[in-house]
Amino acid sequence: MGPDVVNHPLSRADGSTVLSNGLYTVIAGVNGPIEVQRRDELPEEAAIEVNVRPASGVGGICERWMETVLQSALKSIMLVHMFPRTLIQITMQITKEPSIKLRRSLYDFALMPTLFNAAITCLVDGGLPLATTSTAALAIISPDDQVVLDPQEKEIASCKSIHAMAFSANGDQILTQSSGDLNHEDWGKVADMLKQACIAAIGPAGEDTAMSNGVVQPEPWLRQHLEDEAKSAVRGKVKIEAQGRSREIRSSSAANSKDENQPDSAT
Amino acid sequence: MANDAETGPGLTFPQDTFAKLTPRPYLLAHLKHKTPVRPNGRQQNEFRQPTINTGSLTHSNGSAVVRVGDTAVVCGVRGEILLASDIPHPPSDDLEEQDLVEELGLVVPNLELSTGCSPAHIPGNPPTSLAQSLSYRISAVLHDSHCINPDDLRINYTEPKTEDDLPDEPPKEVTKAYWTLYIDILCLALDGNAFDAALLAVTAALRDTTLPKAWWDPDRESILCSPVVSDSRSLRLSTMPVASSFAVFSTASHLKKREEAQSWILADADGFEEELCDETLTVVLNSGPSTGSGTTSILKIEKTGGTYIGKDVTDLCVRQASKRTSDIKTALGNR
Amino acid sequence: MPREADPSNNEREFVLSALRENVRLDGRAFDQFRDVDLAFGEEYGAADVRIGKTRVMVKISAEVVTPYADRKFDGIFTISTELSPIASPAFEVGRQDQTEILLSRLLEKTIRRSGALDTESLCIIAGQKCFHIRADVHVLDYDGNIADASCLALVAALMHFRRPDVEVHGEDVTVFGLREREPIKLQMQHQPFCITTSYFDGGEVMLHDASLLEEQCREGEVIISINRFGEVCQISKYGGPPIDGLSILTCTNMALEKAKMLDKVVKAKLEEDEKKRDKGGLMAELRADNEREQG
Amino acid sequence: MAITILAPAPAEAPRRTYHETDLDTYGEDEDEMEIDDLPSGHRRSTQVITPGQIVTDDPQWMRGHGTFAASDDASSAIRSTLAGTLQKTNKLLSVVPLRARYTPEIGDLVIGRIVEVQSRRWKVDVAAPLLANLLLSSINLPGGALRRRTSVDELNIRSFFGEGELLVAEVQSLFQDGSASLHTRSLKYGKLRNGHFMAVSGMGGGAGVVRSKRQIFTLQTARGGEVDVILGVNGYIWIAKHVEEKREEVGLNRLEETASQSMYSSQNDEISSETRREIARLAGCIRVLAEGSVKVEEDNLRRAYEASLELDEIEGEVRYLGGERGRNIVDMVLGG
Amino acid sequence: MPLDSSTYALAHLRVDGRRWKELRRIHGQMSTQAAADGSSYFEMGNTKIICTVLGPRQPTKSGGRDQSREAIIEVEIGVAGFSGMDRKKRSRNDKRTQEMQYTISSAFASTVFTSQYPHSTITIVLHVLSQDGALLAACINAATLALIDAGVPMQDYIAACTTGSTASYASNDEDADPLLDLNGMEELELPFLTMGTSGGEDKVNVLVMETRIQMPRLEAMVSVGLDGCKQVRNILDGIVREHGKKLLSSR
Repeated sequence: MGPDVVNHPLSRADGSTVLSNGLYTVIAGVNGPIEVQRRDELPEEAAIEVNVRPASGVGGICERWMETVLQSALKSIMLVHMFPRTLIQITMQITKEPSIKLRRSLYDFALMPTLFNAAITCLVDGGLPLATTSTAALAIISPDDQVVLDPQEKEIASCKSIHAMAFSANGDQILTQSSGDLNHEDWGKVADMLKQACIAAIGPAGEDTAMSNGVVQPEPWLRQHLEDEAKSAVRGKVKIEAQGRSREIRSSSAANSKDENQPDSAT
Repeated sequence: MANDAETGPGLTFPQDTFAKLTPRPYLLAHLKHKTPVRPNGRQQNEFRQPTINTGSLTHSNGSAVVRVGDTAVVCGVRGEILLASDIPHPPSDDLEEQDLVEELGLVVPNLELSTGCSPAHIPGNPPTSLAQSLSYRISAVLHDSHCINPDDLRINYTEPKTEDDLPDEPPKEVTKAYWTLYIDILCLALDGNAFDAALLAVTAALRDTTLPKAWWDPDRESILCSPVVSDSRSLRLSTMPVASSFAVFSTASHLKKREEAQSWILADADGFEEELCDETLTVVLNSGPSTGSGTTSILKIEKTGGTYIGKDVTDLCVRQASKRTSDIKTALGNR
Repeated sequence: MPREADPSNNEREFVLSALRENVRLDGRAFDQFRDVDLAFGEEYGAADVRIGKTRVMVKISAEVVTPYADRKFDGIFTISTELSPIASPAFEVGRQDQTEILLSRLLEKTIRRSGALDTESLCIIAGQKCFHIRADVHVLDYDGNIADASCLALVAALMHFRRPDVEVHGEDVTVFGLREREPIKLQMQHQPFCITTSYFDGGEVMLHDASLLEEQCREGEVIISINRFGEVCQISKYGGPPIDGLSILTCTNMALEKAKMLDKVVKAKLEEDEKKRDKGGLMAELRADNEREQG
Repeated sequence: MAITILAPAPAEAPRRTYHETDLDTYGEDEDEMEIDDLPSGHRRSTQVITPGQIVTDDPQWMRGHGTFAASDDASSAIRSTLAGTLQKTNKLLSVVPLRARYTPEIGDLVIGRIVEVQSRRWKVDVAAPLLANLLLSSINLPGGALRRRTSVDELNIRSFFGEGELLVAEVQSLFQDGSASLHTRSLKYGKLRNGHFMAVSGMGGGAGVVRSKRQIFTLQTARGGEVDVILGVNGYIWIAKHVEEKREEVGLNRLEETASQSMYSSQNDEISSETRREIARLAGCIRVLAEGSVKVEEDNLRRAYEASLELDEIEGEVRYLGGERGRNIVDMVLGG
Repeated sequence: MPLDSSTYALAHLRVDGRRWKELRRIHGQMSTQAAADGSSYFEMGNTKIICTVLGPRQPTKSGGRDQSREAIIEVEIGVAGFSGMDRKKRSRNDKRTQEMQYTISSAFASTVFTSQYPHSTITIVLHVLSQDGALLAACINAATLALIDAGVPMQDYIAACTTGSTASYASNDEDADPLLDLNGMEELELPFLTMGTSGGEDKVNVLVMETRIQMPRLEAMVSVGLDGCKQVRNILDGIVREHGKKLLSSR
């Protein structure tokens, strides 16, 4: 069961998505490549700025931490060298939180995959080149040592340990955030399951699918979403805004080229 | 270094000129050598040995100075009293005992980098993202490891028996106040891997912390503290979290084929290496408070930034981290 | 950070000359709003307003805190507006710019100073405990007229919000969770709405709900906050070229019409939302919870 | 500036509020001024005109500086934008402000301070709305007045003028945005040494430095020998010890060194304490004139200087020229 | 301190003994600071303001992108700690102060001929020494005088004053009187607005109201305000003329 993704809900951001799963809803917007301030400028690549904004209150140290983690994770899969001395600015606004109060670190860990997926989808919507498609997923180990993928809020609240990981289409581990009371073997188990779930979300990955005997395969939600977007782009349904700013035009053509790259990165 | 002998005079630069001019190839040359050794002279998996000094600050309840290579961190713990009646939102009854510390905010770590510890952090500036993230990570480790026993922070009062009470009922004990521990961490010098050093300083300082004896005075309706040193009791840490960080130096690039990329894991990267490494892994292991006691479990595995560290590499690092943990515990225990 | 690109002289001239011939580029009448859409979130106190492409979300949250020492009988009500680059790349993170300050002052005057929310009702124990109601205004998309949109969203969210119920026994306060007891609506004394009138040619042309382009071309604006009873809560005409005193009174009359219109929109949407909640409301959810726990 | 403490004075009586019927006709009576009677040229009327006031609605006049035509008036009405006096130049009406910031005009002698050194030019503060430019090509280069500038000169640009240094120059031309381009291609101009800098803010109608026949003059002081005074049109003033031009013969090959030494030296000569005291006295006189809203020009300054000496003799020597003594000097200047 | 409105109904006299359309004593001086390009001191009753104008001048920091075709008007307001009833330090970044700064800056941007000074900045610095109502109005008037003193060309004076109404927002009584130029105590009690006009005509540059009031009251308040602004304008004009005459006479 994948999250709901709504494409391009905002008109001003170059790319935007609303991503909601059972726990959170996040609106993500990306602007870029845009002009960068002198002090943030990098001579050979684009600077990436990630802003995480909580639903209520102003951001504090946990938002800064999430921003730094996401920033370096995203940097490793974005083709930043294509836009030297520019800025790619990703802003994510949390609009809905779990209805029960979670402990701070559980809240943050549970949020991480949502933010990562929202960032990836909005980067695609914004037509920014990525080296690979990747997705993130959340899992917990329940008090009775069961691994639960995509847990409910109550399951999170009572979990023994919590794991947020992101994998690329070819199975590279991009992001790991695990916390709780756990041992080596359990962690390995969780990592395997999350890897499978992430790869499955990206879509038919070749040989690996055959190996997952008996395990219920999650639907390839990201692939479906990307295909839908690509189709609508090809049909010329990407709205060219009345203001006639050239950005939209560029982003739609970039979405087309994304579509062509898709098979490569998936194999 | 061996490289120097091979280049003829006239074309040579001193080593640190190479390191400044072309840092990446400089590090790569070291690691690709027949007997790879890092520019700082350490082996790939070698951590820097920490020097720990505790109790050096007299005005704090507990303190520690930790030096790991050229990274130096000082940490002071100060206890302040929080009256239960001042808590606007009292904890609900179904709250788990161990989460009380977090719910009431009884442990408040704050890490300061703007001390002139490195050129990247200008004194007097507001905390950078890095400083804020480190503060957050320290506080997350302290809360998630439940290393501080909330009972240590309670100031209880046994209500005198009244006539309404049943004679055989035990006297009612109420918590009148809590100790709040303000943990200030100053980074004096930064040469990579601030997190490991900071966490070590925090745990060392907490182990050193003693809180004065405090009691509720019903007549004055306030908390009194005993000035007598022998009355004070020290904080018993129930667990001991130790962090071990690794950095990955990689030649991988989106412009190159995947197969051609080479990567090295560098334990406890220094400032020079950190600049060149995008991918980092931190393993926090949680174990009993003293050497050899309790079982070791994994508290946190945090990795971001690249694609090299997968499951196998993580396994390897966890093994190195557990060795590191016992080293640290010995170092702490020996004093 | 890039600034908002100014329209070119020709673009500006085109807009202005069209207005002089009674034409707005999006085909609206001068006093016509773009489509106003209001949606409430699943939880209480989340309102999402869209006026054309402009989109503002407001989230209300409540917390028990100690009241200010000089206002013992009042609860605390704060409005936070932080503009982020998601709305427009011109908004920088962590820097207060002019738009933000003016917006926050405007909401402050319209809602807080006019006493729209009864803060005394937020007091639990005088001098010791009170509710802190916090409104976070998130501007998501910026295509002009964020003042009207933010105010509308804020009023709607406040009316939608329910705070947890409390019970006081002497000094002890029990705060009930949303599932334990039916939460309580905030006490609103009136519902003011911000209506911005943009003027051109020294007040010859007056527009409601200007788009971003029209805002960039306008000479100035008069922002009036008014409730449906015709009580003016605030007028702001910050500088700009002068207009007739009489025109300001005309603006006020026109604003009243619009405020009544927005008031209706909010009421209708609230009713709709309430119906929806009643059906699959909290009680049903609780029942389901019980069943699950028993089974 | 020294502080003068004034005795407290009772509050003024409330101003008579104008009767309502006056409201629409404010200043109408003054409007009746006879423009035709006003002599053309630099003589100005003594009536004060205030911003927004209609100067005339007679269509025969042309709008000059300090006036505008409001869009909602009759087409011929001319309104003032400044508080000042009317000046008529043939058919052109302009309003000269009572006081305003200096606006550069070609040919003005100004004193400036180097704010910024760029690769081929200096940015000079001349108290105008915008910084003035001084191009490397518009200064006298050492080694002959008519030498081509070379890249060596560009590299040594700070050896001519560095940041914060003062110079006297002439406005050579104006840019489109109103900023001035200066030159120092005359022996009169160049770097300033051996003296004291003062700024008299504002110029125009009333106080401050006015354009006059002589901006640079030498004053024979009572005790301190000759003192040079340079009154920059921009309100900046330089008072310095007079240095005799050294007209000694130098060999051709040494010309370069001599020129550069005297022209761009940053070293003060020896100045006796008497001279210093006289410079201070002159500075005090200028300050007094400025505070008393008397225009600062050669005649007034000479008179003020003499007045201060006279007062010293009558009332005893006072170093600080301000307060009562200052007012007396002003009275003597205006009276004499 | 609650305002005893019953006495007003009897004698039609306000707390300080004024009638409904009387201004307080207004006093102004020009060229008070020698160092500034223009300066003024302005009193409206017990509200006292010092204003200095610097410029037009090129911004000293070269970092700013000042390539605009018009002069920028910057306004800084410093409220002295001792100016109010209780010593409360208002910071420079206080949002109310910033809003006032913006209001003054944009009001003068439309009347000053900014296009005559490209790339430059005019800085208006206001120091509030004492506050007793009509703060914004007094600031605007002080700035007008200082700008005239600085010789900055402008279309007209901006003259400002406040008007209030004896009706509190709740009661809708028809015989509520409009009041001109409220003092600090009246401002706390009664609804009021600040208005700034230019030109002899009814041209409103600034209109700021922060208190709740019934719509029908507004009309009377606006018309009294327009009238009050005209009076203030005449007073300002008188100050300028007097100052001018003094200057010309000493020449």
